Amino acid sequence: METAVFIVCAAIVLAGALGVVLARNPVHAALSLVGTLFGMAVLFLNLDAHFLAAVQIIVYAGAIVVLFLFVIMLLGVDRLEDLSVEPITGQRVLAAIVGLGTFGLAVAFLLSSDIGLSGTGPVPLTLDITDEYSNLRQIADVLFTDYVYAFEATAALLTISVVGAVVMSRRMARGDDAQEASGDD
Amino acid sequence: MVTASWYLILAAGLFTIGAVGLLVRRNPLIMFMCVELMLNAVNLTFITFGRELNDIGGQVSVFFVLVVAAAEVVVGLAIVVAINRRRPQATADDLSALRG
Amino acid sequence: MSTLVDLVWLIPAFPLAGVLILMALGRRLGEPRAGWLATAMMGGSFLATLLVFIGLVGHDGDERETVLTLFEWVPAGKLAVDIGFLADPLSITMALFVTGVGALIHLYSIGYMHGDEGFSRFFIYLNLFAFSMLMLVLGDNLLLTFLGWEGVGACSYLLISFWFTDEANASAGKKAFVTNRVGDWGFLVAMFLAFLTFGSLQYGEIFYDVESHGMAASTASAIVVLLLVGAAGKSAQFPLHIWLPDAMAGPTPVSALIHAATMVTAGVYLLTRMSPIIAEAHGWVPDLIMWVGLGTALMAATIAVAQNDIKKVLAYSTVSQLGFMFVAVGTGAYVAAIFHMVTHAFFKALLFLGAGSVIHGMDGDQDIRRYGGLARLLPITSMTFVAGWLAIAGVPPFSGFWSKDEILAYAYGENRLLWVLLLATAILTAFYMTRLVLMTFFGPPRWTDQEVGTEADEEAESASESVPEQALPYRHPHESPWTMTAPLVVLAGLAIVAGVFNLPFTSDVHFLGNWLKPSLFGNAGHLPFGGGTQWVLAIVAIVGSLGGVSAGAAVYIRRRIDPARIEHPFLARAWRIDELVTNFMGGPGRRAFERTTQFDEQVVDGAVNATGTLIRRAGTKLRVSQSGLVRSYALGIALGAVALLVWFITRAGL
Amino acid sequence: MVLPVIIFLPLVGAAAIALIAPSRSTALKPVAVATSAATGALTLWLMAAFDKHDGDFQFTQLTEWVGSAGISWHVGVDGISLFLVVLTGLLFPIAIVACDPPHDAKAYYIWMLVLETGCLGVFLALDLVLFFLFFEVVLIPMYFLIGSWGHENRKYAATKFFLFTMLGSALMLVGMLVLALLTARETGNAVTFNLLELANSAGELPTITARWIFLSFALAFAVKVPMFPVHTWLPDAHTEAPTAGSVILAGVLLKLGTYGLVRFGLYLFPEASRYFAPLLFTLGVIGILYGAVVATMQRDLKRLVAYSSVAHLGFIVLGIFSINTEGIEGGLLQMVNHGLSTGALFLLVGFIYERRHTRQISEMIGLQKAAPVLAAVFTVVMLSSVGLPGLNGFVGEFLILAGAFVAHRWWAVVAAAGVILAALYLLWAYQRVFHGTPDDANRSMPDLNWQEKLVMAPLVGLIVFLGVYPKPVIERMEPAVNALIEHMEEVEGFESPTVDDRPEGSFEELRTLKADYGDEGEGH
Amino acid sequence: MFPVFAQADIPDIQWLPLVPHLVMAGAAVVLLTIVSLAGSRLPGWFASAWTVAAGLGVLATAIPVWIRVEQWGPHSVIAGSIGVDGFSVFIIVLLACTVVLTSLVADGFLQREGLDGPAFYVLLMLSATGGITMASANNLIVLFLGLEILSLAVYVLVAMHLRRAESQEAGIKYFVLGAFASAFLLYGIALVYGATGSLNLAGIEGILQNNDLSDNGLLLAGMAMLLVGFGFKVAAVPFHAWTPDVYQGAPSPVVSYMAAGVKAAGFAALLRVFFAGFGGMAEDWQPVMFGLAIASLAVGSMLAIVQTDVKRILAYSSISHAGFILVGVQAATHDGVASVLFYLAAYAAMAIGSFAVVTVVSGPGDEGTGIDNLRGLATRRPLLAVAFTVLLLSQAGIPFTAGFWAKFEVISAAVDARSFWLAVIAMLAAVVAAFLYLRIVVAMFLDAPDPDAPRLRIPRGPALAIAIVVLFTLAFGIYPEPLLNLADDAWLNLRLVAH
Repeated sequence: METAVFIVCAAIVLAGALGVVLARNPVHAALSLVGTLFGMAVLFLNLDAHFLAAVQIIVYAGAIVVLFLFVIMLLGVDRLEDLSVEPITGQRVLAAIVGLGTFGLAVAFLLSSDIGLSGTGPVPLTLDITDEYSNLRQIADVLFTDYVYAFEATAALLTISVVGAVVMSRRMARGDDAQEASGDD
Repeated sequence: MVTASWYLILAAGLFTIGAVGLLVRRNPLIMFMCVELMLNAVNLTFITFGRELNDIGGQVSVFFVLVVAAAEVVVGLAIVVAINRRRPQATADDLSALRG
Repeated sequence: MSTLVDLVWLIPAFPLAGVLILMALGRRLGEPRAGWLATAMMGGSFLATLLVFIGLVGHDGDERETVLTLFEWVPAGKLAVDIGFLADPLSITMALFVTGVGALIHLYSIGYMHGDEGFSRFFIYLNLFAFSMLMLVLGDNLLLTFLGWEGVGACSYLLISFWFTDEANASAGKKAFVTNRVGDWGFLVAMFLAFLTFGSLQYGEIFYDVESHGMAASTASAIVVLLLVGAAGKSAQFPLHIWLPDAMAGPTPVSALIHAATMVTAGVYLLTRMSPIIAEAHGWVPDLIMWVGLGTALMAATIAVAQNDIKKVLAYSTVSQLGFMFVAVGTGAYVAAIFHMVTHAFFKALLFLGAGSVIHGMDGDQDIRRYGGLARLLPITSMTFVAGWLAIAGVPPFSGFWSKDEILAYAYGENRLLWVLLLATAILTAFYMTRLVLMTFFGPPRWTDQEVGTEADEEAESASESVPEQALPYRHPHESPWTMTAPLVVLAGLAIVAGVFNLPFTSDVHFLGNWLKPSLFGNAGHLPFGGGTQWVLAIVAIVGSLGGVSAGAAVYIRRRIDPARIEHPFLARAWRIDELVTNFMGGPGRRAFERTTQFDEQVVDGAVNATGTLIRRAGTKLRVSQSGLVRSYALGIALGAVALLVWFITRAGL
Repeated sequence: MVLPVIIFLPLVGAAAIALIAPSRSTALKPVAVATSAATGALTLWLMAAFDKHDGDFQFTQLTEWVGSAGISWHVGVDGISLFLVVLTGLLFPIAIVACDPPHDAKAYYIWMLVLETGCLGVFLALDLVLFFLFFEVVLIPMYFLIGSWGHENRKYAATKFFLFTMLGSALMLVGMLVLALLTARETGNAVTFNLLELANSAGELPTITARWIFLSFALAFAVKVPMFPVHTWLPDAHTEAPTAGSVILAGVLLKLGTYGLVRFGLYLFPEASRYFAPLLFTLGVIGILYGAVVATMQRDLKRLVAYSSVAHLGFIVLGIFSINTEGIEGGLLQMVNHGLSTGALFLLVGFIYERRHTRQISEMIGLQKAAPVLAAVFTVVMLSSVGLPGLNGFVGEFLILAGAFVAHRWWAVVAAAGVILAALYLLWAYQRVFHGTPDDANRSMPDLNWQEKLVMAPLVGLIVFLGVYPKPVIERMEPAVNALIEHMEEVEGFESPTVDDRPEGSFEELRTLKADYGDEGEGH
Repeated sequence: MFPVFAQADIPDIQWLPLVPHLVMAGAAVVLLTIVSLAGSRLPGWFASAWTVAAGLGVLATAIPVWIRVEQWGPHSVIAGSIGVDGFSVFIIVLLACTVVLTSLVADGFLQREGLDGPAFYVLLMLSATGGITMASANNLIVLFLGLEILSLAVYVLVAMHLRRAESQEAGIKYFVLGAFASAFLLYGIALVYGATGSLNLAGIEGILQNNDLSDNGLLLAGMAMLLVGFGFKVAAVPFHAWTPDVYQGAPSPVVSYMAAGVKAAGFAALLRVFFAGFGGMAEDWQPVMFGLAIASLAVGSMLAIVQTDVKRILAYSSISHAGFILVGVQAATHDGVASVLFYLAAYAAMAIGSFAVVTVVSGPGDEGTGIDNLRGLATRRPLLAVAFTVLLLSQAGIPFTAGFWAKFEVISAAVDARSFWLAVIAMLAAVVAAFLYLRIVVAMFLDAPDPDAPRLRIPRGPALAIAIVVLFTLAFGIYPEPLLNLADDAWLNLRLVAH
């Protein structure tokens, strides 16, 4: 059962990813990204990360991708990107090398070594996943105790993004139009 | 039975696709999406390890990654919007005034 | 110890004082007082020398070396050199004629340099020269001698290029200095070797060391040969003789004092001084000295035959006579060498001063082809000149005969061939001196003058073939002032009688020989034959010189042979040696220098600048990578990541 | 203590000048002259107070400075550095008096005085890092002096000078660190850059390491000296520098290199300096001949003098690496001599330049007619530079060659030929510039004025004095030099090449001796 | 059972060590609030002054923390996620100073460029907070968050000069590459987590001490990925390419913060992870640092000498400086880290000062950053020229400047670690780099000013900042002892971070 789910979802995930990379129209890319995210969410369920599966859907599909689409619409970036030509010489060849390199090496590393050094001695794990409590509660516990600093730090992160968005979207008071005009051509 | 390796390899593949995508696409938005792909791959890795280690830390990390991803996207899109106000339809390659 | 000898420091002190005073207020003194001051200083120096001489004579025969140390000069490590004077027969003999002749020439110069704007400067140089020469002679160690050695060189440089506005004089001076430096190189290395061998440069210590411990013949030979290089440079021996003829560019008193009487004899002095080392050297070393001397003597004599510049003739004869002295040194006849040095100093100085007087009278013209018949007009000059001529020609009883005869005798004792050649040289000497005298003072004048215009003209026709220019130059010869003639007379007197210093008849009248004995440490050679042979040799020599004289008369008065056949251009051009050297220096030598300079600019410095440009180039190349395209930057990062992964996978041992 | 005062007095003067208001610009030069002169006076006092029998460091001052890195403020003077200090104290006032800057006088004097502080610091420092700091910081004032007040091509020359010398010292810094850290590791003591302590533990390091370190030092100093083939910054720097700059550059800065070779090369690396002596010897000899040959062909008078420096410094290197008393003392003496005579030469060339506005030999002729006094002074200086006995140049040269001959015979024989070439290029130059009949351009050239005579007087005086009576200098050097050699011998256990002792003798003893023999050879 | 569990993991929070963090972050938020409430009624200098105050506040609060560290020794708070030790305090102080000086530099600039408003200062302080977090993070996720906070704010700061196309171009480039690089970093964290099962640096170190993971692929791959991320932040070749473009495009004050603060934070994180975490595996990563160092030195110096824009020149020189710092890192010793800290402090001073000068000289529109704009500065503004010269010489490592001691310490660390050739190469690179500083000096002193150059206004803020850094440079150039000891102590504690 798990195997089947994995295979299907893996297929979806990869298909979506390839869609993002290959779609000439940004809108399509965004939609195939959604596909990937869904597949990912299911895989999370597969791995008993129920809470995160939900968050994945809400935050990613619900917020991020929508944001993408908004921006696409806002800017009217519907011009199709011509993927048949690559202006930078050698970019794709090297990119391919990078791809093969990264993937190949990563796989090599992954398969070469066992996770969490089982057998190489005790690992001081303080946060065992127990079956007594829900996944949500366990995360909550950790989040508000050991990771409370990180949790608070996210506040700074979000503040920055808000301020940043404001700063960047502010229209310059004077002489801006001229700037734009010059910028356009 | 699916071993952890499968998930990890899948994640690696996803990460690679994201990286390559960022290298080959010119549209900034799609480049961001590729970054999102890479982050997702990392998330998958985290959760897989978390399960293998029977450690909740992996999942918690993913939670934070999600937040970071969201914040990043906001800032990134804000910059793109600002640029497009000046130069609509600008691709990544168009922005090469600074060089040398 | 007699206090008189301790006055030796006075001898150089006088001229030095002269230099300082003249430098301070020479301009203010002006002419002629500056000249008189300088002359007075030389006179004082001469008197001091006499006092020391008397003091020495007072000493017992074997205790005639006294060293007076003033102060430490270079006390460094094992090397300890003092400013100290060695008063011994040899040095005092030298000092005597240096100061004596020097004083006379100073006196002469007052008249000769009359009206020259550099009058006081001239006497500064002259006094400075005298000082250096005396340091050379009186120094009690090689280094001090070298100080004088270089000092006289510098002074001769300054004096040759005294009339510096003329490029020729300037380069003549430079040539003299540089050529001398070549010799000095030998002297330097010889000193290093001596220092290495004896740990000292003081004559006393060196000789004591040699005497007590002896020394390796090879080392001795090396030292002597190197000293010979130095001596050849200073005494104008082949092949370093080329500077002396050019040195005649200087004022004539300079030629007389420096390039005839004193400085050029320094080489002979040095070798004589180092006789103990020569004694230790291999047998071939003295022979080398001997043959160098002979070769030089013969060559210079042949050249002198064909010269037309009165001073050039005398210059080459000087070279030739120095060759005689070297032969003497080579044959171990140190006494003869010094003897000839003294006599030569007298008559050669006389000849030069006479020539100067002639030139003075002929308004600076030096070409004997435009002389002639001057005897009547320059009586004193001509009379004294004749005395000098007979002396150098070796006609008894003039001084030259005695000294030259002694050298010939030793040559005979050494090697027959040597003797023959040397005799030939003597004959040649008589010949070309005769030529000089006849063409200058006798025969028809080859110049015109108001008073003697007509006769001069027609006689001119007869003589015109020996004159390149058809138009006869206008001259009105006149005798020189007394300041110039007086020294001539004195010198003439000396040139005539100087022979008595060292008569060969018995060892008692062999004054100079006995006098010098202590300074030679028994290294003086001895004639391997008795008085009889000596008489024969003497007669042969006399006949030879008279033959030479008469031959000269035959050619230049009766015109039995066309002089042009004798005065061969090859000889006139001094065997082309000078040209060879000049061509080499101007040709390959200069090119090599230029090559080196180019090498410095293009290769050495080029490499430096090349490195700079190379780095710049690399930078410009690298700039391309900075394309401004964000995706290629990302690619760089990704490739970097791959590279890192590869590294770490090697670490993982996969 | 007096040494810090000597070192920092010029700096104080510089500060004072910096504070002078632009309105009172006339006060600039007096202040500069006063400070440098006061410093000079102090150095003279130092020489007077110096104990000439003591081969050890005197007036030493040692206080911790950067303790954590083992760096201390450690200054002191011995016979080796004494006269370089005096030379510095002497040349700076002369250079400052001699020439006025055409513009920006304030900055000019500030830089000159900073430069003096730097030079004095180098000679007096007894801590490697302290030495390095001064050694390096000297570059900056010199850079600005050349760059701001130099001639046409000054930017190039200044930059070349800066980078070239910095390259050398960059590696030396690594060398110093390696030396200090590895020595500390070998001995187990704390890290220290104190020269004396390092010297005491010299020989602790592995031979190969020591040799590498020595090379890094030697390179830095070789560039500064400069030795063939790293000399090419010198002609440019000299030619472009203002007169005072050239004087200081030739008189003092070049000595930093040779001084370093003695103080750090020989003292810290006895074995290595002996091992590499042939190399440096050869380079020295090449420098002597090469510099002379290239000098002969120069068309620019200043360039000619610059190349003559290459030749002279070659002699000094030769002396230093003969590693015996005569050679080293000759080298040290020659440092002073070269400072005097070449400094004087540059001054004279500068005077000529001020009058004729050219350095091209071809454009000058017959100057002796126009300016006899200038010509006379030039002659004396030139002869001293040629190495005429009786003038200072000779004594040093002779000692060097004698020492070198004792150590490595054939090199010395070749090097001695350098004296011929020296005569050649200088006399030829003199002939072309001063002899001959002057043309219109040169006929009207004014002679030295009283100020210039005043400046030249002490130089000429010293040139003569040191030629006739160098003993005061030599006897103060000797103990230090002997100490150095003993140090090398005991560390390295080698015999300094020197002449073996011979019996003292004199004519009297000779006479008695011959009396014993009974005068044979006097037969017949 | 449940209550037991509940109270089991409530960590006891010792607040004192966190005060600096809170002050910095809080100041930012409060400033934001005040300005949004009070609006335009506030004087122009308010935000700047506020930031300065905040920075000084952080400095003040850092002192008790330091004392506490001296007393208790290094320890960690909040369940070991925050390390409290000399190292972190050192970096915190450094960042605080950077913030103060940057806001001084920015004063006047913002008005000149019409960028007034609190945004700049808010982002500056938040970014600094991120840096502080990175420096003291003892947990990889916390460290990652800190890095993101730092970066996000800087992305905005770089792009915020909306009138300059270059500014936004720089922003987008920095953002894309930054996100890319941090994705790698994150992947690295994940892999390390997988290998060791722990995100806590102290824990990781413990595990590495107890177990032999020397050939664990996950761990090694993780280290590789982490290095990519950090290499990007500190601008080490080959992850440097963004630096020149971003430095040139970004507003000059921002650049001074980036060069000083961001680089420092990046190196802080690098040291944290690789010493506190992977100290045991030094022989694995040392060679990598070696390579990165050489590449950065070579590329940085060689590209710098062919530039004509001062900001670009300084950007490339910052790359070669990164190479120098990596030389110290490579030593992987006590002295190494100390030298790095010293270098960071010295470099911060030079960089802020240099870019402050550029800020002043560049003129309206932040356009005049060409080297020609400096021609004859010595005659136009002597003091400014002299100050800039001091800073440049310090960058070149000339004696009696802090820069010399920085190089001295780094090289001596390398020598002590017996990597002689690296030391030699580094010094050679320094000589090459010296050429470009000379070029600027030549322009300022030896070139004539163009007559129609406008008269330079030097606002109070930048003037003050420049004065401070120049004094710092000279003071510690002449007597570096205190700073050296500080750096020394800072390292001593790092290694002993309690679990």
